[in-house]
Amino acid sequence: MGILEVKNVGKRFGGLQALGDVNLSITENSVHAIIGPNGAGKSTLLNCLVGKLIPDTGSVMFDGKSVLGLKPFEINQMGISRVFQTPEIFGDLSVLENMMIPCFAKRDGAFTPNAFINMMKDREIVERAEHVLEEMNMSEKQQMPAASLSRGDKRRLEIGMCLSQEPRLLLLDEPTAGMARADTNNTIDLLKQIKDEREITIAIIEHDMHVVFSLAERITVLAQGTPLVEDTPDNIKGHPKVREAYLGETQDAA
Amino acid sequence: MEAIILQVLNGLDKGSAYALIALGLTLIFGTLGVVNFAHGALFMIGAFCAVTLSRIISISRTIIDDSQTDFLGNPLKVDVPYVYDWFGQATGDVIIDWAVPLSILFAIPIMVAIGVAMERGLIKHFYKRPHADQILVTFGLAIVLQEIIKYFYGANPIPTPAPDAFRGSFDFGAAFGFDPNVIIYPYWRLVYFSFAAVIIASVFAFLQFTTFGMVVRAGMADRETVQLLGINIDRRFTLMFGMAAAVAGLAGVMYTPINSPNYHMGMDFLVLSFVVVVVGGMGSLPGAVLAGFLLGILESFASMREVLTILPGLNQIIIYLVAIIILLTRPRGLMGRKGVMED
Amino acid sequence: MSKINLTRRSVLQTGAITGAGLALPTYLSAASHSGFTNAPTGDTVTLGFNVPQTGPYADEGADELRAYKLAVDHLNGGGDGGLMNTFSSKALQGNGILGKKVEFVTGDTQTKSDAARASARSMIEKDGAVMITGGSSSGVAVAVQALCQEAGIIFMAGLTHSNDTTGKDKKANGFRHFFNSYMSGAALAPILADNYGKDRKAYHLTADYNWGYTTEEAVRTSTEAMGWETVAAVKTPLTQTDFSSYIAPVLQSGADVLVLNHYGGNMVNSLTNAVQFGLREKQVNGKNFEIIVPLYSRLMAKGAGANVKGIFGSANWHWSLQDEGSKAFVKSFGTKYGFPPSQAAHTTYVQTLLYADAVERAGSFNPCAVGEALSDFQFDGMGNGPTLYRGADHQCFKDVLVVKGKENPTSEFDLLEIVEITPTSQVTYDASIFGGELGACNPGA
Amino acid sequence: MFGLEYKDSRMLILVAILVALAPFMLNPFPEGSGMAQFNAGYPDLMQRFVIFGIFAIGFNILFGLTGYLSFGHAAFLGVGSYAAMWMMKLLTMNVVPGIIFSVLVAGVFSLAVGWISLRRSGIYFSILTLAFAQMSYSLAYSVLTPITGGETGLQPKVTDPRILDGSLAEGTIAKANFFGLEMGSSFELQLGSWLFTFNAGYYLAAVVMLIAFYISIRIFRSPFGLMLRAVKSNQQRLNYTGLNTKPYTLAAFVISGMYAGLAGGLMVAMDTQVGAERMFWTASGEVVLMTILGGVGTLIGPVLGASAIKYMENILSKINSDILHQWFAFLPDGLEEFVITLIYPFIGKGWHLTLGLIFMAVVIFLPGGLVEGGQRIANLFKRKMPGKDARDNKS
Repeated sequence: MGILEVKNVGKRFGGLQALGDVNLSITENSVHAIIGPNGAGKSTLLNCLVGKLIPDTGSVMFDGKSVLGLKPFEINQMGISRVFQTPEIFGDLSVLENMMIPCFAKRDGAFTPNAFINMMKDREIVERAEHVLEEMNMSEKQQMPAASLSRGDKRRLEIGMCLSQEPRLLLLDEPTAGMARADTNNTIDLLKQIKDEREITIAIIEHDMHVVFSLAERITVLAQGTPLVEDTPDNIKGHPKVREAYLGETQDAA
Repeated sequence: MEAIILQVLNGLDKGSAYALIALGLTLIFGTLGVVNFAHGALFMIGAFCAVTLSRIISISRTIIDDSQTDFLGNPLKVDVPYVYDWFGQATGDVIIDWAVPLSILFAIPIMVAIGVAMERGLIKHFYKRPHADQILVTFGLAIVLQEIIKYFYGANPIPTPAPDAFRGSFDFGAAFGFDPNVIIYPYWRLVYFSFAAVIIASVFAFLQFTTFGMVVRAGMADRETVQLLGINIDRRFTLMFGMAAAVAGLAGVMYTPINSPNYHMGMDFLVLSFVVVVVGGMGSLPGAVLAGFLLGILESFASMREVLTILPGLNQIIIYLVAIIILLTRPRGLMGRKGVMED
Repeated sequence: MSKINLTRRSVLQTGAITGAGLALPTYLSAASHSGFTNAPTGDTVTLGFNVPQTGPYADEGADELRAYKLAVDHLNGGGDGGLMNTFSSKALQGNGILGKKVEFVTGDTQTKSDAARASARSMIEKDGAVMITGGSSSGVAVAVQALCQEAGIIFMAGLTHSNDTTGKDKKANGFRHFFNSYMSGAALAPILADNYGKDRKAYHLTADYNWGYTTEEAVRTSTEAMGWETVAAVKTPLTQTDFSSYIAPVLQSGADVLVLNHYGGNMVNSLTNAVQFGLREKQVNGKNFEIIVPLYSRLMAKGAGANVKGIFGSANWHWSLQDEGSKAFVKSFGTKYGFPPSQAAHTTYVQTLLYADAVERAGSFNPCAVGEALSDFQFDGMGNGPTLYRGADHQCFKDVLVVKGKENPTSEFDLLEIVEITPTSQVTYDASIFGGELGACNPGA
Repeated sequence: MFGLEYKDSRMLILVAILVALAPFMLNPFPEGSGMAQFNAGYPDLMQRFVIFGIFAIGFNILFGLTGYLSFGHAAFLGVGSYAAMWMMKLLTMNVVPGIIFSVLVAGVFSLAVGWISLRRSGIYFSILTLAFAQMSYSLAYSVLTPITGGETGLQPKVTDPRILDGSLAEGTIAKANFFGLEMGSSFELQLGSWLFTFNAGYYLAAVVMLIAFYISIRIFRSPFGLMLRAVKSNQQRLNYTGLNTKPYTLAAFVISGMYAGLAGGLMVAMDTQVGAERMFWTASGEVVLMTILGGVGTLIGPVLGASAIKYMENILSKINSDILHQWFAFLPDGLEEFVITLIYPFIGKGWHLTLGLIFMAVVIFLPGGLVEGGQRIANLFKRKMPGKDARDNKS
């Protein structure tokens, strides 16, 4: 049984059936990619996993517990971290402060009215944040306002923020979308490194086949709101149904 | 029954004033994405266009009438308007009498000019600034504008009557088979209502059926794409600002016979019109109009004696109460789009 | 022109020990030896004129300020002396007050009690004013009066019409020359009965705050005593601008008189709206429909324009009065400013003179001495006939004017005509009916 | 000091010194000189500086940190004032119970308003708070007259019960005090032509303000403050980082509401009167102006902004044409008239115009308010002394 079990999930928006009947199981400590053409329902599925949307039917179990109806912050506290398509960071805050926030959230929970502690004197948190920044090779940038980072660094920061929480499941929503090739490769390397060094499950939604095939251990292909096929990358590459439904339409995707 | 018909009538009339102001605010917000707290001031300036024109028409030469005395016992100075000299007293009187409707012609170019000047001179620099900054700078501008008007026209309300032809009221009751004197309504308010309806309809028609309007609507939806098409959307938006100013100004001109204008009438309407816009849904033109009429009618019902005996003080808070309820049940107002002004 | 505006402190300085610290714990910076707040020690005395200079009553405030300046001018021996010539008390010499030249400071009340108190406190604490006067609303008058009581300063109220000022909120250090709601009702009722008959049905629209309540109460009580019936009374919010939804149901109610217990902008708008609805052309119960505005102000009537024609109301004073006092005041004011004074100007001018006169007669600026001199003081020649400053509540009792909007005004100032001068006896009431406690006078320090 | 970092302690001490010496610094001009008009060192205005400083500091905790623009904070000020006044009427003229009660009542009220209003964000939140405040104002002015005194407000009366105080001596009136020390009592010091007033009430309010300022520094530097800044910066990210934004924003709202209540209670303690206009929407707008004028999200900005606006309101509005004539008497007559004609619209009754113009200028040219202005000037000097750079700049 996988760490994340999605059973019979369906979601309608008015007349549009965004998700039909999705079944998905993600094995612990694997990298699982979800691919599919535009409008296949990838983002809707992701939003159902993190609490942004509530599916009309079916169930989503994380580590044996249902996440349905929980708020995003509650799901995060269970151990699911999400990386957005465009990096979502705290632009007004310094890089170090950005990193401290998830550390606080991990240690102190969803709400702690600790208004009388000087945050910089909380050595545990500061050290933890500095440590993660070091891992991300961003130590020398920790006093910069996050908004002034390059796109690639923002992505690194965001991934670092998620990792600092030591999540059991890391969800990545097209992590290299809109990136230059060099940045994309850097990100792939970073993710590979994460995969190798940590015990972590990664689910990745991606358009870029290069990314998918460099990282994924299993791939689910989504089309018109239903999973078409699920298999290893090698099998997917040659799968006729996939070519028809997906690769056929986006010839330059790979 | 009669009481209810009467309050619906009242509400429609009140609502037409709200709707006109809210329409202008929404035009500016929808096209330019700017929250204009000086919009009430534009309404007020419109009203003062009417005051100014009636003063210009009444510019007089002074003659001394020895047969009468003034309060100090000196010979009375009598003002004779120049229009009497030019057109004779009868025609002159008619012109003075019709000053308010004439002001419409006078106000349109002035308001458009003020609007364009405001956009080019000030608002333009605030497109990329946070909404809070826009609110604050236009609020500052509103204070400045109203103080300037106060400096020249004083703080007291200035009577600006409607033409004599519109004095008195129309007896709906008698016309539709109720008892006479029960459902009466002043002619000028009927004029105001029709005027508002025409303005609202023309703004909608303009946006719907002209190329200019279509481009502007497209720009409201997606500014960058329209700009990529090589259309100079900025100039059109400037004109839209002028148009919104003119709508506010005309609402002000026609309002003068209903309430004598004073320098702070804009501020009196400002909070209310923002409530209307937000209840309607930020950026939605039909929403603004709908909310204007809705709040006008609800306000009228809340002022009924029968209602007030049960809920004293309801008339004090009805607008705000409705705003709270609507915003809590419909998060983006009646017809608002998602993601507008929520940051 | 250069007027030197010395303050009390500059006066202190002249006789002060240079360099060394003269330190005295005091309340609101009083000069300790005199025994009362802000005792003038040099050859000048400072008065505080606290009027609305911004906000809807700014024009009224400006007129009050004109009157104050005129009064100061007259007290210091300038101009034609104005009402000092007709005033029954001859204590004032035109050489300032007690030989001290009168100086003044001005402030802006904004018609808000907080701002009015801030401004009054700055006059007391910073400028050393020994008397504060002014105001254009009862909220402000009551608030500033309470402050002056606390600080040990005399407060000479300006335009305030609520019963509360000298009723439930009266204070020993506060004095009001202006009339009140009760007097308006008492003066109006008989005239209304004479003109409109005793069988009338009245519909009240009342501003929803203290002044509105007391005015409605006063007019209701006195008209009902004449045989009128009150059909309904509806409260309207202060912030209302369009009164149509309140006016439209009036005809349905079977009422044949509409009483607008509104003041200022409310009055202008509600009256304009009522006339627009053509109420005055209607016939109800076989009678002409009538509108009444209990408290008239000429400045505000101007805002309503032709709509005031033929509408009854009451006033404290009007420039067309023909007694010697009124004529003298209109002449002084009109000569200096070019137009006739408003009733707000009149009451503030008279208050200033009354204060100065009381100081002269008491021989001291001490508020308690001044208060005593004003209490139960009877005078004449100030434009309202023989007048009594009643000691029990510090309210002036004098003739009240019933006025009517003029049908054919000859100028923009000639809007009202006097219908009746109601004699004092008819508007006098027992000092205890409104409750409240005058307390003892407070000299501060 | 007090668990603050060096830089913050330095600022707190600086503010404490400024506040303690305010009676000297605000009266720079000798009595009787033409410039004495600009002196602000009298008790009422000094009290207003610190009280509105507290109000703005609290508002800044909400608006400056979380970015939620409340247009109804004056309601909490008003509610606090009414609460303190009723304590004074019923319990004792000692200001301590009144001030404590005002904070509590404002806290409860802001909890209720915040609970509902924070369901929405952006302008919808602003309009909700505005609606609550306007309802409070309207009701306080009209139907709640028995509780609020309506138009004429509330003042202590001789006849009030005041169960903890003994009965008043004949002919005296109840005065607000701090365990016997009357708020109105002052100590005057005359040095040459200068006169300085040290007022008990001012110093009480100033001490409270320093505590409020200290608390605000602590909040700014705490993890809680960090979360509030994160709310302003990116609420979505915060949600997906496992933090529940609602209690954070609500806590900030209630804290700033309590600050407003504290300011309201102190206003009553200093000047025993309360009226409903205190809650009108323009009063809420005023605190927004103060915060922006001083510098949103900075520690000291709101205090500066509050002082600047209160200074204009109280000093500018009192300059009348006579005083202008006095100032410019040295000019030849024609020129004197001309100069006065130029200046007159901006002072006295025209002070609103000046306020509006200054306000526009600040928003247009100095979005960071007076603090940014100060920093720019400081930077000008620093540029001339290279070596001292970004280290001090960053705060």
